[in-house]
Order: sequence, then C-alpha cells, then structure tokens
Amino acid sequence: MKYTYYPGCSVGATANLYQDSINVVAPKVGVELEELQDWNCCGATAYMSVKELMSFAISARNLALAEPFHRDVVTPCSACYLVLNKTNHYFAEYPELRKKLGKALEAGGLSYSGNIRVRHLLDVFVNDVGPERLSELATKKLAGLRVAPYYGCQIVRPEEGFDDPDEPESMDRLIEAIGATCVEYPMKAKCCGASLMGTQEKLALKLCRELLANAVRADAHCIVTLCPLCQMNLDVYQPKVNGLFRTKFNIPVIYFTQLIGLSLGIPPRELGLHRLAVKMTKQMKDVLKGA
Amino acid sequence: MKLKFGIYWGAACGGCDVAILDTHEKILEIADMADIFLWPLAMDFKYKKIRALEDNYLDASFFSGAIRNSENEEIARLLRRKSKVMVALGACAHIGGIPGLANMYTREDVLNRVYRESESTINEEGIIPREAWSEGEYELELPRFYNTVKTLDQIINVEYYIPGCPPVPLQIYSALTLVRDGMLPPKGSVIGAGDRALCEQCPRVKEEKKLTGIKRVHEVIPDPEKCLLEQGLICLGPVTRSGCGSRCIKSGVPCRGCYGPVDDVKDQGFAMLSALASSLDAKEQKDIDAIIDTIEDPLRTLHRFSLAASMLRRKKV
Amino acid sequence: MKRIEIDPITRLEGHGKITIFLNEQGEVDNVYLQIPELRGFEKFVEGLPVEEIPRVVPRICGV
Amino acid sequence: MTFEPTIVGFLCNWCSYTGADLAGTSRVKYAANVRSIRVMCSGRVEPTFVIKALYEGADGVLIAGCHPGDCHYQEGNYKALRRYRLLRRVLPEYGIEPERVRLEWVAASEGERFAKVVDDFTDQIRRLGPLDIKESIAQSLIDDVVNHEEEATKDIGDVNEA
Amino acid sequence: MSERIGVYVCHCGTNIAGKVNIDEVVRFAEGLAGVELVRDYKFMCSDPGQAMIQKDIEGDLIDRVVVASCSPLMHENTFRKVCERCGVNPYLFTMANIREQCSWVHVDMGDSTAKAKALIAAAVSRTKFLEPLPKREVSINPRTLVIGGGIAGIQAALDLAEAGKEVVLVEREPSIGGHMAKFDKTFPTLDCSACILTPRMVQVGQHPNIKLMTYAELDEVNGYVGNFTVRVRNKARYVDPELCNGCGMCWEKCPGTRVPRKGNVHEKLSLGPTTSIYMPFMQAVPAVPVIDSGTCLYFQKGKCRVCESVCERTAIKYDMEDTFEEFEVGNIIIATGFRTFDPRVIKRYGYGALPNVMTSLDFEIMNCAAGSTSGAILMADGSEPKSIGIVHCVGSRDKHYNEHCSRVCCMYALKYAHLIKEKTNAEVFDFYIDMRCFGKGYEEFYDRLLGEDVRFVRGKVAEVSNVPVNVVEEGKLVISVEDTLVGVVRRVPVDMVVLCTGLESSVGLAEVATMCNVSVGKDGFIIEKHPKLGPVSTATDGVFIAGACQSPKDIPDTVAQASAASSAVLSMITRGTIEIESATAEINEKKCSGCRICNNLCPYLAITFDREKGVSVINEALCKGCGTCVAACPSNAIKAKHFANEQIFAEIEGLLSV
Repeated sequence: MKYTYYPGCSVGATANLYQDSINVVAPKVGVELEELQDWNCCGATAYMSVKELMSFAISARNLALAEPFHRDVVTPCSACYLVLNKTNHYFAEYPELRKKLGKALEAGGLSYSGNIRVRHLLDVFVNDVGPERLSELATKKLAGLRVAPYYGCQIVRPEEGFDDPDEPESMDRLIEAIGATCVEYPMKAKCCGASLMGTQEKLALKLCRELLANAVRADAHCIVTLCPLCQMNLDVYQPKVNGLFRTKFNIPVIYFTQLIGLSLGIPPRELGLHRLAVKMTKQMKDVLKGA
Repeated sequence: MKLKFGIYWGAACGGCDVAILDTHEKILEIADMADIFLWPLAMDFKYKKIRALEDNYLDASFFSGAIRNSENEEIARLLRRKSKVMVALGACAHIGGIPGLANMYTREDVLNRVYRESESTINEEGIIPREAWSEGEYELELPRFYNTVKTLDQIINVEYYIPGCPPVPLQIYSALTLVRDGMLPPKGSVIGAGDRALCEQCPRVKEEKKLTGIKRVHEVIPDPEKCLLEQGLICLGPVTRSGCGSRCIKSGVPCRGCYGPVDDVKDQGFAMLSALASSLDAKEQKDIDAIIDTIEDPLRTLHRFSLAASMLRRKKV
Repeated sequence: MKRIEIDPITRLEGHGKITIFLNEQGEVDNVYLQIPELRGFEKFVEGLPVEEIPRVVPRICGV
Repeated sequence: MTFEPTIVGFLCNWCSYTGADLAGTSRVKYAANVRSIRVMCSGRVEPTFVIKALYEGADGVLIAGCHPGDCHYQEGNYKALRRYRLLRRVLPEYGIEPERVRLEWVAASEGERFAKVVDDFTDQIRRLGPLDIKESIAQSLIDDVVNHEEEATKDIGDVNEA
Repeated sequence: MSERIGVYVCHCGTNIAGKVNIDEVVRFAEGLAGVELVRDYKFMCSDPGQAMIQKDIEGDLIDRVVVASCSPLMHENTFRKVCERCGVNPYLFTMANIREQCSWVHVDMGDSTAKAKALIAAAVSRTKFLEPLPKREVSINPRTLVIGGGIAGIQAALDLAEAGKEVVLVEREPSIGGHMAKFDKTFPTLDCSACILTPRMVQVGQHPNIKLMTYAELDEVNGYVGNFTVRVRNKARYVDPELCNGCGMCWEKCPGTRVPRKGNVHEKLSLGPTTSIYMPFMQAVPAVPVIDSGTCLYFQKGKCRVCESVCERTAIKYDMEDTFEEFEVGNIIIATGFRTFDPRVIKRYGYGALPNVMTSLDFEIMNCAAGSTSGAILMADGSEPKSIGIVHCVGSRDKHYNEHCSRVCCMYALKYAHLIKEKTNAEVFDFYIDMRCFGKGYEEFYDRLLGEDVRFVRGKVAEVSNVPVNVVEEGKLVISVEDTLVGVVRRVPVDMVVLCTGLESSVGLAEVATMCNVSVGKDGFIIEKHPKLGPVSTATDGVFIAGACQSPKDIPDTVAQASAASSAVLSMITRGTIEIESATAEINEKKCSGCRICNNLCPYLAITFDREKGVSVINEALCKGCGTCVAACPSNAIKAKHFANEQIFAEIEGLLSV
C-alpha cells in the first residue's frame, strides 16, 4: 500500500519520536510512505482564523503538489489532517473560493482539480492495514497493559470523517488487536488545550489535568494518542500541571505507532520512546516484560 | 375515353415498376384503361415528349423512387405540372425507403465511399462525378447529387400514396381502378393499404409484452405461432400500416416497416421506440440499460424505410 | 458539330443517358454513356448488422 | 453575450409541477430558460414530444417526474425511465448529444431541488451550445436546390408538417 | 380555425405585474392567431375578474378561455367553474402559470416577460385544439376508513359514527389510545389524560357504527375517491377476542416476561403487565390481551401453555395466523400520528449508555399512575433524585437530525418540571433554546412555572457526561451548556436527565402514504393539499389527514384537525356524488391493431384485451388518465383526452414560437 506522505512540521521537531516510530513501524505493516517533495506548512488551525484565504491557499499548494501522484495523502498530524481536509471540502463546496485558489496556484505554476483524498495515518492503520492483520503481525501481545485511548478533538472533524465525532473507537480496535486493554475513557475526544498552551496556559493546563486525571482514575498505564500537539501538551507539560494543581501525575503519553511498535517487538529506543518527557513507568515496563 | 398515365422512377430499384407488371393478366386491363406516356422501365419515351405536353394533360402519374438528385426532382416537378393527380408509388417515394438511409451521411461521405474508397473501384485520380464536364467542344452534364434524400411530397404536392417495398401488385391494380372509376378518397390518403397497424393481420398470437432482452434474427428460431416482438425480435409490425399481407412475418422474419406508419403517427421510428421501451421488463436503470445494450443498430432498425420522412429527416450535420 | 441525346435510355433497369457527337460529315465523332443515378448502398450498409444485409441489398435492383 | 438556451420541460402534475410551484411560493430564484409543459405523469411523455421540441427549436428537454416508488400512478415514472434510456441511446445516431435530454426525479417537496436542477441543466446546455435542428436541416438542403421552373413548391423548413 | 379565444392576464397585485411587463404581454397576446380579445386585471380570481370572463362569454365574444395567472393547482378549478357557469365546457379552458413558475422565480423583468409570452402562446395554441369533455360523476361510498387509533383517529371516527356513518378504524397496536394513553397529565391544564381519553376509547369500542380493527395493518389500497377497496392484515394475537373476557388470569399466571428480568427501574418501565401475554395497559380497548411470541416460552421453547390451561374461555389460540380482510370505503382519513426521536444517535447525550438519562416517553410512562413505578419519579436504582435536568430540542431544531420544531416539547417540559416539583423535592433545571408557548393558556403556564422555583437555563445542551472534574460532580450526570443569557459555559451536575425528544412521523407512514397516493415532505410528514387553505385534504381526492401525521401537534390541535377532516368527509358523503377528472384515455377501435403493447402498462388494470374484436379496451371508470398507455401506443389508437398528441404538439409549437 503506497501513499503520499505529508509529515507536517511537528514530526520533524517536537514530535520526532512520532516520526521515529513511524519510520520503523510503517514498513513492517506494509505501509509505504513516500514523502511529498517540497511540501509546505499546512496553514495550521491557528492561521485559519487569522488569514483564512491565505491559509487555504498554502494548504491547497500541498494538495496540488500531491495530485500528479494519484495517491491518498497521509499525514500523522491531526491538525494537518484537519486543515488539508477542510481545504479539500471548501475547495469542492465553494466555487468562489475554488476560483481564487485556482488563481493563487496558477501564480505558482500549479493547479488542483480536487481529486486528492486526505487521510490520517490512523485511518490507514485501521482501514487499510486493519486490526486483523495487526494482530497477526503482533508477535508480542501487550496483555495486561491498560491503555487510555486519546483521540483529541481534531481527528474527528469534519464530522463526515472516518470515525464517530463523539465517541471515536477506531484506535480502540487497534489497541485491542495487539492485546492491550482500553480503559473506559470518556474524555477520548476532548480538547487538550492545543496551542492555547502558548496564549492561555492556565486554561490549557486545566484541560490537560482533566484528561490526565481521567486516565489515572481509570487506572491506565499510559495514554495513547495520535496527535503531536496532544502528545506534547500531555507529556511535556505534565510536570507543569502537577506544579499548578498540586497533582502527582506520572503517566506516559505515547503514540499509537509506538504502542504498535512495541507489539511488533521493536526495541523501545528505535521507537523513540527514550525521548518521552515522562518516561515509561516501572509499572508499565513490568507489564510489558510480563507480556 | 382512355385515361393517360405517366409512370416514372426516381432513386428506385425498379421493383415498383415490376410490381405493376406483376399484376399478371390484369396488366391487360391496365392497358385498356389507360394510354401510357412515360414508363422508362417498360416503354420507350423521352423526356422531351413529356415537356411538350400541355399542363395537366396526364390524368395521373405514378412516381416511384426517392428524390436523390436534381434529375429526380426535375422530372418530379415536370410530371407534377403535366398531371392532374400525382401518386407516390412505393416506399421510396412515400417515405424515402432504403435510399433514405443515406441521410445518415453527407453527400461527400457517400461519393467518397463509392468512388474513392470502395474496394472494387480503381480510380487512381480519385475522380468523382462532376455536374458539368467538358473536353474541347464536348460538353456533358450530370444531375446534382443531393446531400439529403427526400420523399416525393417534400418536393411537390402529392395526392395519393401507394405504400410498400414493393407494393402488393393487386393493390396497385385496385388503386388504378379507383382512378379509373373516379372513386378516389380525399386527397392525401394512402390507397391500396389498410388503416390499422400490421398486427391486426399478423397471424401470430399476441400476449402482453415483457421483453427481457432483444435478440438478433440469427440468435433464435422463432416460435411460428407467437408474436415475434414477444420473442425478443424487434418487429415494426405494431407501427406499420397493414396491407403487405404480412409477407415477412409469415416467413418468420420481423417487419421492418416498409408500409410506413398509420395515419397521424408523426414518426414511425420514434413511435416504435416508445412502444419498444414500454415493453421492456425492467425497472432499475441498470437492468433497463442491460436490455437496451442488446439492441443492434437502432436507427437503421427503427427508421429502416422512413428516415427521410422522419421528424428529423436526417442525421444532424 | 451536331449532338444527339438519348435521354433516358429505356426498357432496362436503371437510369442512363447517351450523348452522341457527329462531326461536319455527320459521322459519329464521339459517344458518351452517362449513368445519372446513384444511391450509395456502398455507404449506408456500412456497419449494418450482417443478418440485415439480405433485407437491404435486394433493393439495389428490383427488376 | 453568452448563448441563452431555450429548454422545454415536461413536468408531471403531482410531484415535479408541484415542486416547481413550491419553488415559486418559496421565491427560490432560478434560470428562466426552462419553459414547462404540464403532463399528468412523466409516463405520458412520448419520445416524439422530445424530438418535436428539439425540432421546433429547443436546445434541451427536461423531463421531471416523481421519485421512483412515489409515482402518483404507481409506475409511470419507471416507464418514463425506460423510454428515456432508450432515447438517450439512439440520439447520438441522429447527431444529437444525449446530454440535451435529461430525466430528473423532483418531489412535490423539492422546490429548491427543482431550481437547482433547472440551473444545472441550463448550464449544461449553455456549454453544449445551440442545437438549431431546423437551421441545420436547412443548411444541409441549401445546395440541394437547383433552379427548376417554379412549381407549387413548399418551404423546405417545414415540409414535414405536410 | 374558428375558435375565438379570450386571454386574461392577471396582475395578481404586484406578484405578477411587478416582474412581468403586462402591457407588453397583452399586446403580444393580441397578435396571436385565434385570440379574439385580451384583457388584464388586478386579480382575475376575484369576483370582478371572474365577471369579466363571464361577460365576454355571455356576450358571445369568445368560446374558449386562457387565463394567465397563478398555478393551475391553485385556481384551475375556480376558472373552470366560471366557464361552466356560462355554458362553456370547462375543458375548453387553459391556465398559463406566469406566477409560481415565472414572476416569482426569475430576477430579470425581461426574462420573466419573455417567458410569460411563451407560456401564454403555448396555452393559446393548445387551447385551439382542446375538445369539450363530458362531466364524470361517481357516487361516494358512505363508509370511511380511519388509519390510526390515537386521539386523532378516535376523534375522527367518533364524529363520523355519531353522524350515523359507518367507520372502519384500523390500529396497528393491540389497543387504541395511541400516545395519549401513555400520558399521566396533559399540559397546560394538567387534567388527567386517562380520564378524558378512556371514555372515548370505550365509546369507540362499543359504537355500532364503528368497526374496530386493532393489531391490524393496512395492506393495500385500490380504487379512487368514493370507491376505494382496502385490504387489511389482522396480525395474529393468539387470543380469540370473541371468547376472551379480559379476566386477566393468563397474564397473572404467565411465566414469561417482555421486559428484562434483571433490568433497573428505568429498563423495567411499562404500563400494564410485563408478562409475555399482556395487555398494553389496563384500560385497553379492546380489553383483549395479546401474546408476544418473541418472549413467550411456548413459542420460543415449545412448551409452557400455561395461559391456555388457565383460560376458562379457551380463548388462547397458539395456531392463530395473520388473516386478510377486504372491504370498500369512500374516503380515507390518515391519522397515523408520530414517533419520538431516538436520542441514541446523539452520543453526547449518553442515552442508552448512561443510566438515569431517559427520554420524555420513558418519563411519561414513569409518571403514569398505572405505570410500573405507579407514578413515582425514581432513579434507575430506585432512589429519589435530588436534581433533574430537562433538556429541550433533542432531535428538533437541529440540522443534524430534524430541522423542524416539534411544537409540544417546551410545554411538556414545563409539565415535567411541574410534576417533579409536585412529586419530589428535586431541584429542576430546564435547558431550552427558546421557550415556545403559543397555545391557549400556555404562556400562563410558563409564567406559573417561573414561580415554582425551576431553574431555567437558556442554551443548547452540549453534552451529558458522567466525568467529574471536581468533587461536586462526583457520581453525578454533568450537563455542559452555554448559558446564553449570561454568556458563560456552565457545568450543571444532576442526578437524572430527561431528554425532550422531538416528534417524527410514525414508522410506516411512508408506506401508508404510498398506498394512499399522497406524498411525504422531506421532514417525513404528509404534504397537505394547501399549507393554508387545505390543511386536512391531500392532493389525492378522498384522502384526508388528521393529527401529527401532517406535522407535530398538541392534543387540542390534533382533535380540531380530526374533526375538520371528518366534517370534510361528511360533506362528501352528504353530497353523495363527486365529479372526477374527465381527462381519461380512450381507445379508438378503428385504429387499434391489437398489438397489446399497452396491455400490461396500466397500473389500475383498466386495459383489457377483447379477443372477439381483437382490440384492447379501456375501462374508463378505472382509468386515472396518467397517459402511460397513450405514450406507448405505436399506432395512435389511444387518445389521452385533454392531453392528446395534437394538443401537446401545439403547446410545444406555441412554447417555442417566441
């Protein structure tokens, strides 16, 4: 299965551990990702609200670049997924905008006819690879590992996406497939504070606290996510949450690709797990050993 | 006193003329009934003789064949002027007939195919007939080959029609007697044929139509008792005027409509199209299309004889 | 130069026209036979389902 | 000046005509190119109507009936569909783009949809350009005319109505 | 042609004149062949307008009429009657729709004017070819079919029966009563639902003029106004109503159960017995139980037969099967009511997932004195709630589900608030978008509730969750909502949540509609003949509608519409006959060749084949004039009266002459 890969800006930086795991896991499950040459920033959700047309234009550029390959565009980042998808939708929906974007692309010697499907890496793992295949491949079933599946708010938008906007469950199936257990986690699609962390830190931290608190209450060994921003907020800012609310959260927040990697028997280091801010707890390690 | 007739062929095969001869001994009665002033197939008259006649001199002229070129048209007009009554004899004059199928193409298509592309023609210089030709003092002319085949009544006013390809000889005869006895119906009528569609006379048993597929004649051995249409063979009987004596149908081949439509059916082919579509036994589009895809060459089936007389007259160019 | 036209030639199937040119001595100088009629069967039977051909081509000549 | 097509619409009384009325009562605006004829059922529409309309100068023909299963006469719309499919199949053989004829299902409640269908179809025909059958026939006949002694002859355009 | 056509162009105030250049159109029409005179007037449908036509006809100036105004569906009849009044056959009249399909829908005056001309030209040239058609009258069968035994059906049936007319009332459920039978109190008067409904149910059950068919479904409808043939399927209830006397032994002894054994209070909610053989509720009419074969031990496991053994009247019949009954009626009243929206699809609200989130219908049943909690408001675990949240507009006024307002929710929500206050000490929060209290005494009721210490929060509820973010929320259901009056986001912890689910058209309405030849709007409700002037009739003569099958309604409106429908039916019956469309198809025997292509095209089997004559024949009484056969006839032997080929061809020519 070959796809055009749109990494987005974070996996090269704050989320390099995400990229590490993707590099090793994707080939193992037969997902071939060919990086889109000369891709640019997706326009990011924040920019959308500042200069909408501009941000549509720059994300349309990526789609235009991808079109000649006639392959689905796959991105590991929820924000990129949301924005590129939104661009696609609006491009199809609004002739006016289509004209403008057409002009913009033309200026760059590009054109886009709207025939590209934008997908999140999770979508590919769930619907193209599939839980069945994964459980075949999973040499090291993660029995006993209690996981809080955290989707975040962006992957389930727009509503016509591949999963239920209120109660997504696609990742749950993957997690179950590789032998781990999903804890009851009603917050799975709630907001992590996202970029508010830069502007309204207190509020963002509060939101993170609730996410962490619920994972802990459900006594999960770790939180598994699929979005660089979510992961960073919950992982890197965990100490800050503890500081502000006098809590003692110490729960690893890892990427679903890393979890799958573990089940494929790939050494944690290759999966970039050593880069976590909140290291894997002893408890978690034990469970993994036991498994 | 004896009547005066003219008999002529335009773009025709001579079948209609032969049909007149095929009245057998009745031909003698015809001879008694009228003097003939023009009949290229059977007797020797020249055009200039006709030109010399005074207008309306002839009691009736019988014109077979379609209007394919300027000569056909010229003679048609000439006879029109010389005759009290003009009768279109046979399918070609009536509805264009087989020559009318050329209306699927342009003049150039036809000429190129015939004179340039035809496998059996040697014509290095690729010459095609010219209307005027001269070499020194030798000057020759040919009629203009038309772009569109026309029925007789698209060129001149026609009083009566004797349909068929060819018409049934006895019907020609009875039509002639109508002229003789001055028993002619209102102008514009079809004479020597029935009023209803062929199914009325077709000996085959007809039931409700539920077509699940269209067959080609070589694909089935039709049940001699049953309606051909019901057996999946497109038969134009339902849209075609009776009178032929069901010649084709009796010999197991479906009707192609040479007798033309019945009164006030505007377009034989599209009327059949509607009837045919209505008889399909399918609801869902894909099922409908599946059946429709089994129809070979619909235009030349639905408008085999009547393309020139159809609403559209020809393929749009 | 005298010119004689036989138009139409009759008692056969089809349309024909003969033009004879006589010189001053009244001898035949040149004769032309022209066939003014054409219907173009060669064209409009193209692509016709083969089983229909026998129902069409008899109309080439009905004599 | 863009080409403004003339389109004839055959609307079934119960669904599509009512739908078109609803578009009116709710003041939905749409292209003025479609001129409608009310028939009781789309099943009444004969292929000859379509041909007649095209021959008389329509650039396109829209047939609209009740949605499958909703026909006021139970199944008329299915018959319309059969005739439409076959007509579409043969039109190209007569040199007419099948896209010039369209069958749509418009329910009594679908005023907005009716408007959309009309705008849509009008656009499609605009893109196809004029049909002008009479003109094209006349064209194809022009050099067929050779001067003969003037007989009682007829205007070539409408000899068919003889 | 010698026809003398009068063309009348209507301004319709500015409705037409505002977008169509009347003078231009008039001048144009005057130039049309066959047109004797052209007049225009502000409102052609008004008396003076009609008088103009009348005068011209009676002055023998014209003998055919074209009116260019609104849609024929609006006024064709009006003008046909004018023609008739002064001796011109109504079928010599044509209407050109230059309002709904012209002036109202086009922006540019030039366009509308041009189109108006074309439409008028078409109407005129069509009119030339019109032929007078004879009146066709059919008699009205005085019996009426009422579909649905809710309050609408009950009311309609009683009205007719009281007037001495026969009624067949068909109800899908084992008992009549519908939703109203499930209610305890009714807003705003708070009078007891059962107290006002039960007497009427009994009346229906006993009325000599009413044939009551419960646990039965409409299977097929044929025919036309005044003469419908209806087939009904009686579902097997496994109890012989003739023998049963409703003693109740069977369900007292029945070991089977319809409701989950291990369910909590909410899951166990029901009116009437919870056993496999049961009465839907105690006041059921008829008072005959029915066996739920899905849970009956005998049907499932093959042995038990307890009910049979205890039934002294030997009314239990396990071998009962569905039976069909056919009968004739003259008119049909559809009163199929509504179903409530299923909130499971809105996962955020947690119905089905979170205990103590319940729908309004659950709550009604819980409140019902006859219900399993005998009217007590309890949480799933049986304890009394300390706080209850009432959530409005669940599945109503919401583009994702139903756009329409369900009209009753606000009021029943207020009723709940009141009942809760009355029966418990719970705190009540009422979350609304707008409080819609439009009916008689409704606003007053709202006002009263404002005084009953109910917390009203204006805002659409975002979610109901069981995830606490602080101690106060521990073990509670938390309602998140933006309080739009204050402009803050609130999290309100409560013990119990009642979702005010909206009203949708009832299950199977679509099927009923198709059978009765009426259309359903995109909101799922039946489209009435005219939104203002024909709310109880439909596009199909002889089919009427009452209650929530047309749109959500409260009880008073439903009852009113039911009575309206029945009186509409009564006026038909009293008239005895009705004029029906003369525009049918006829076969010209002289032209028919007996090809039989038309034979299987007629949905009403009006076409038969006469083997003697070898021609097809149309039974005019059955023909509804769709014209499908006409279109198929390859030899023009079938003629569609009033829609004949030459008429339509002429119309096409006219239409394209401009």
